[in-house]
Amino acid sequence: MIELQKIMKIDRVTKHFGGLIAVNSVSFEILKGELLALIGPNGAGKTTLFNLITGVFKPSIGKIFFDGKEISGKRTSQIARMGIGRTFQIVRPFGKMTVLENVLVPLGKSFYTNLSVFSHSPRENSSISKAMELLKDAYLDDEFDKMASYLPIGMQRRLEIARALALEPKLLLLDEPAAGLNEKESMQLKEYIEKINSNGISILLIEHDMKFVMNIAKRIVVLDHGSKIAEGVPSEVASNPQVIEAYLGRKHKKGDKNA
Amino acid sequence: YKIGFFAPLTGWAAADGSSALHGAELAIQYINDSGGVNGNKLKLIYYDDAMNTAQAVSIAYKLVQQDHVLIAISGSYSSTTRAAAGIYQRLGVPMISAYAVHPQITKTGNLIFRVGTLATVEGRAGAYLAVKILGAKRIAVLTIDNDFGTSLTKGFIEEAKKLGAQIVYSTKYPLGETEFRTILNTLKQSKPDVIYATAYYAEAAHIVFQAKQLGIYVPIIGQEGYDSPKFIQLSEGGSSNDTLITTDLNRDSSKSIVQWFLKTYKEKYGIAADMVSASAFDAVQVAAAGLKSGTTPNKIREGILSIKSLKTSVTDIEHYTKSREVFRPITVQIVLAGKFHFFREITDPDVLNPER
Amino acid sequence: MGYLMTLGIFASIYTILAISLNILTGYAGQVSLGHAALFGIGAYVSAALTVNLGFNYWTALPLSILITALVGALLGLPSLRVHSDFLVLVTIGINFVVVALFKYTPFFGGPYGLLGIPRPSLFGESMNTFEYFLYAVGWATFTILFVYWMSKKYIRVAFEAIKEDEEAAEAMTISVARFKIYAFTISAAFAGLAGNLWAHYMGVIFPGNFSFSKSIEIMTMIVLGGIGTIRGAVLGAVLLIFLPEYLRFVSDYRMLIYGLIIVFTMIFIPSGLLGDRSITWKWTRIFKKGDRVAKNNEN
Amino acid sequence: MEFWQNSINVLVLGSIYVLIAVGLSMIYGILRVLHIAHAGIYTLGAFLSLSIMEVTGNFWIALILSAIISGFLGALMYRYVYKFVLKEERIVPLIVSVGLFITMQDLYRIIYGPYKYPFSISIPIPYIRAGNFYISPLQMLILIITGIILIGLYFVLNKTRIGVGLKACANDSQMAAAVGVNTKLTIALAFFMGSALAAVAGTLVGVYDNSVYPTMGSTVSYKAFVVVVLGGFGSLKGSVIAGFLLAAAEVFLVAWKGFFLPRDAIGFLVMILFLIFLPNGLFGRKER
Amino acid sequence: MLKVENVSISYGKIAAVKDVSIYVGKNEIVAIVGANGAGKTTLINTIMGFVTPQEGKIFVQDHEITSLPPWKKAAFGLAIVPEGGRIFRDLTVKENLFLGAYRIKDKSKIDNKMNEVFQMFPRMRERYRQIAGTLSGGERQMLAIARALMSFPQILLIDEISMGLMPKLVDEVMEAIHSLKSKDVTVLIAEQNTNEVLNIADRAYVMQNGLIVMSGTATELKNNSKIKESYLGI
Ligand SMILES: Nc1ncnc2c1ncn2[C@@H]1O[C@H](COP(=O)(O)OP(=O)(O)OP(=O)(O)O)[C@@H](O)[C@H]1O
Ligand SMILES: Nc1ncnc2c1ncn2[C@@H]1O[C@H](COP(=O)(O)OP(=O)(O)OP(=O)(O)O)[C@@H](O)[C@H]1O
Ligand SMILES: [Mg+2]
Ligand SMILES: [Mg+2]
Repeated sequence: MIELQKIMKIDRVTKHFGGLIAVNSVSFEILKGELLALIGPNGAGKTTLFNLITGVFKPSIGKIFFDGKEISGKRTSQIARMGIGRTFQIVRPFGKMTVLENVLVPLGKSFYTNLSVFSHSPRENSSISKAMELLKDAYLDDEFDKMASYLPIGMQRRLEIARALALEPKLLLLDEPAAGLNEKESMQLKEYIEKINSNGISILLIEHDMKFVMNIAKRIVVLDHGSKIAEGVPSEVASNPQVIEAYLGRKHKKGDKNA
Repeated sequence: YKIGFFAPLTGWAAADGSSALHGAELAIQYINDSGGVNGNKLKLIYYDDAMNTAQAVSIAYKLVQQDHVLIAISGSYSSTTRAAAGIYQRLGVPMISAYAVHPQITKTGNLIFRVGTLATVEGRAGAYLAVKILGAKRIAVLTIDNDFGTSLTKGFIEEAKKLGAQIVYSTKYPLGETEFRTILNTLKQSKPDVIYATAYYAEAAHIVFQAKQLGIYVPIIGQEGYDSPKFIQLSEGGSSNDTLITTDLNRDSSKSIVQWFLKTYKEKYGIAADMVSASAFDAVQVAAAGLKSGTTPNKIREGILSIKSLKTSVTDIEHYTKSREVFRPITVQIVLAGKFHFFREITDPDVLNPER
Repeated sequence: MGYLMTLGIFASIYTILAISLNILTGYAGQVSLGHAALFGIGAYVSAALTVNLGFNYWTALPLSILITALVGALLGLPSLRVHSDFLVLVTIGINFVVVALFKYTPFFGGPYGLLGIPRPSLFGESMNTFEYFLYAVGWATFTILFVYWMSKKYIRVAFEAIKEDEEAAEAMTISVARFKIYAFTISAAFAGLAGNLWAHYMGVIFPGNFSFSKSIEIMTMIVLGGIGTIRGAVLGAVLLIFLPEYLRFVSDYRMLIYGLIIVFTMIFIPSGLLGDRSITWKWTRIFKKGDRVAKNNEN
Repeated sequence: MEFWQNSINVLVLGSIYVLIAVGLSMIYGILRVLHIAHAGIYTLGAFLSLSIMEVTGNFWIALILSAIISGFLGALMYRYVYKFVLKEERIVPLIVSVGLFITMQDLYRIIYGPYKYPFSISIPIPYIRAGNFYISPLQMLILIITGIILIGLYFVLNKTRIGVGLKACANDSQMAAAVGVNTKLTIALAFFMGSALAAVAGTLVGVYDNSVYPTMGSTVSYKAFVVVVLGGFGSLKGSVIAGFLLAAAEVFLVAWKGFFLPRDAIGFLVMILFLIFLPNGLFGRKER
Repeated sequence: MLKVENVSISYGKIAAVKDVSIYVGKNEIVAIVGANGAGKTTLINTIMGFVTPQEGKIFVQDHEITSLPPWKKAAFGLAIVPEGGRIFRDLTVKENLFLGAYRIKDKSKIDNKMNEVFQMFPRMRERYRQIAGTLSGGERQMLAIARALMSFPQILLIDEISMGLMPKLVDEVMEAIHSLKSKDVTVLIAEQNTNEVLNIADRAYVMQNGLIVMSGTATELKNNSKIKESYLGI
């Protein structure tokens, strides 16, 4: 029997903020190499779930496993080193560094845990060429020496992805990468993400742009008020009345035809 | 003849620094008006050390190597004076500390002198006053937490215990403190016969005022730190009255130099002279006495060591001991109706001996 | 000569101090207004070892650096919980508490300070002022070179990352806690060195030498010179040591003018005299081309 | 008895801390500048009161006039100094502030001389004494003035639009302007009020200690920050409570004979421990 | 109602907006569309007064307002929904809403408006006391819109409103904006989500590299495939 390998397992995870239950006993799994989308109304708890996975918050209840190991309770930097890269909903590149320097930061991954931080230089040719390669994939190679904060938002988004990829992650968490992009740019982004995914990197993606999601996701998990209300392939989810009611709105009934 | 001088003229210690400078300037004027030293006029070269030891050290080099002074006078506090003393000793220029009390200053080397009374001696005099003269059995002690307070208290407690009194309360407080009510409240519970409070005039003014406010009427004994008209000005409602202090300056003295000094100082600077200015005045007088016997370091040194009852000093300077400290009687002053007055003189040589 | 050499020694010591604070504040973004405490610990440890415990200077030197570094690591712990201006206040607080401890601990001489601290001896003879001047300049040069070298390595990248955005840095596998402690430790080690040099030059130290106002002075040096740069720290240190001395001719207005110079420099050249973005620095670079930093700033 | 007497000390000492800190907190809240020069204004207030009192002979005129003049100078300080460096790194305004403070202190020394001036007034408040317990007229004066000012401030900040405007400016002054808040005026007003409060505090301390001198602000400059920070970022309520808490810690730890550190160090020690457990102060909202 | 004449803005050496002229008629909804970095935000921020233009003039009903500070512009009835849901992060939802109504003195008017806003975004009523900085991305957008509406704007400047909003809300918000027409509000809206915005706009300008490269009625632009292709990337 072939067992599908799971890169991540989220097991009945709950997070409270004071009296508010932001994430409520959510369980789902991500398969190796899969591109899973996480959608749901504003304030449903999607970003909070990302923060739980990456160790920014600790789950109030529940466990998270990555690659067979429990990661809940570990420090963010440890989790990142295990192979989880992420982007932020509100972009946060290192604004006062150049684009190139931004990508050089994660390339020091193997030095940050020991004293070789003192002996290795980010200016070594191998690092620079590696970084330039990553930037090229993100269509950012022309901007390499600009200050990151001066870039338009779309480029900052791609820069964040490139930066996360430099960690050579097994799982990439993308929080609304298409927000604020026009359609041409989203198409470009879609290609970029698909390319990443085809290199074997599993992706968990939050996005409100339904056209984007329906096109790219193999499977979708829907959260509402912190709880999982649906899970399945795009067409299934898009026609789920609960999802339409809470999230898509009536107009989007035609949206599932698109998908 | 050039005389070097340094003092804190800016920063938190500027008040004492300025007084010291004024005192020194007045002495220069006095000496030059009466013909100078062996016919040579004196010239004061002064710099601001901002109460910074680093600046005091660089000033020392500047005074000696660029200004070529024959002798230097410190109008500064202990830390700067002590740091600079090492340099003067190393460079072979005598230095006189006007009023800094750190016991180690004169131990720096054979060229370093002091004009003020050694703090431990003054502490002993305080104990003598409290126990022998006032007959106290139970004593409370307040110590300002710097070398001045610590040395005074050390001398005081040793002597007081030796004379048979009991220390019933003792605490430290920081320089610049204005709030003593908490301490005094606790002190009151220990029912002392007298309070020995080391302080400068600002803290002293608060202590005597707040003590009276709390209904503490036992005698308070202070020292030269109190010896400023500012003490009386700052302590409200005549609360400074009856305070006793051990000091070097006897304002009721019949010595003509004392009255000239007090009068001219007031005229010239618009403010009454204090202990610090008197000490700086005397430091210049001591320097002049040294210069009289020659201008080499050794001659100056010998000149100072051979002083006998210096007439031109505002405070009584009997002679210098071999550890380059002054031997002098200590006067006890009392505040009456808002003025310092002569109360008693302590002459017991055992108490006064700096070599003890 | 002794005068200039003394100033040179102070400038060297403050160069080391300024650079060490620059590692912490300029590189790692941890604003500390308690740096004089570490300076003081270096000075006091070395002085106590030699004066009270009879250690040889050459043994006391590494020990004082090591102990200051350890204390630095310890004092860095609050920075893991406390951020931005709260951290600034904590560091100020640490400064006050450390000075109070010196003042209230008899072992450290209490208010009398520690005296008779020996000059280091070389071939059996204790150094004279000129030799000490060379010695101090030597250490300052070493510090400059070491930190320059360090600033080209990944450690600097990690520092910059936590300075800009701690959460993003964590996501980049950089353990914020570890690198904050590194910053505090390295910074403290150099501050300890500076303290050692100070104590053994002055021969006497007092608690008041390491007060909060000294911390402000060190901070002023790096900000005035250009924060985040070694050249700025050096210039700031040299300038603020020599400036008050050269202002002596205005005598009574010395501190007034000193204060005004600080205010006006910061208003007109806010990124510091030699800061990356300052006009004054760009002037000095006008004939050099192809500098990446300069190019960036035109964008 | 001793406890009650010490409690009065806490109230008086606390009142002074609060007066200084509330003004600072307002300015800090809005500009996030570590405004060390606030202590320079405090000293200015004391000197102005002293001088005006010499001319007019009336303490109340002196107090109010000095508060107004100091307030204006504070606002000018914003307009002609801080404004230019606000966009820079946070440490730059701090250094500017340090420079200003050095300049101000030395200016007072040059004008007034380095000595302490006595500042005594007579006020028609009876001496309250019951056995060993007493409240002096000056203590009463400080308590009353602080009380009035705090109530007034509460009213201004909570019942007028100035308060909301201040909050908005503190948060995002550009957006505040977009919703119609005259940010220029509001910031100037914060400086005016804060500086006037500092001047009142300086005057009261001058009278209470019966001494006014150029460096009287030195300790205050950082003590006030302890209070502001303990209270939490720019939270006025926090500053008030923190001011009294700090005073209480200082008074009672000094009274406790076994404690070995001086008063200032106690204040800081309390602050450090406090912040380690409550890293955002009493009423601080997490800064993001 | 709103007229922008030959405005140019640059940040240092970068020219972000070059010689742009647009106008918005009374009760009209006009969209500015264009790629990333085209200069939309810069233009909107300039109209609100966050940025001062190097050249050109801006008028509201014949009053020149070019370089007035924002609070004076607010007095002319301008309000902004800024990019990225820029709300007062340290204040509560309630305080944010009241600040929106900062210039309104009539309490009952405020209360009525508040109810209206709550109907549009029930979530805001639920989270009345939450610190705005902890709201989710979409909730912040809602609050930003609600805050702008609280000021009874005559001219509403909207920047990238759909960013981060869920599809259902995008529709609802777009409808709400459309309905502002009937409430005497003039709207200038910058948007990437071209399809949605062209559905509700009357007219639109296309921006690219700081220039207006195209303008016309929404229907024209929607149906012109060449334009869609080259500028809008649809
Ligand atoms: N620190 C916090 N304190 C209190 N409430 C919080 C906090 N962080 C998030 N919340 C609340 O938790 C809920 C979930 O927030 P989250 O950011 O995860 O939503 P989301 O699904 O990402 O929404 P969106 O699509 O709008 O970004 C929201 O209602 C938010 O207001
Ligand atoms: N503060 C700034 N400093 C320097 N350049 C800036 C600044 N803000 C914007 N720019 C530049 O100005 C140009 C126009 O930016 P603007 O934000 O107005 O575009 P936009 O059309 O709103 O784009 P987006 O879709 O990303 O919001 C861009 O090239 C941008 O990099
Ligand atoms: Mg989110
Ligand atoms: Mg934009």
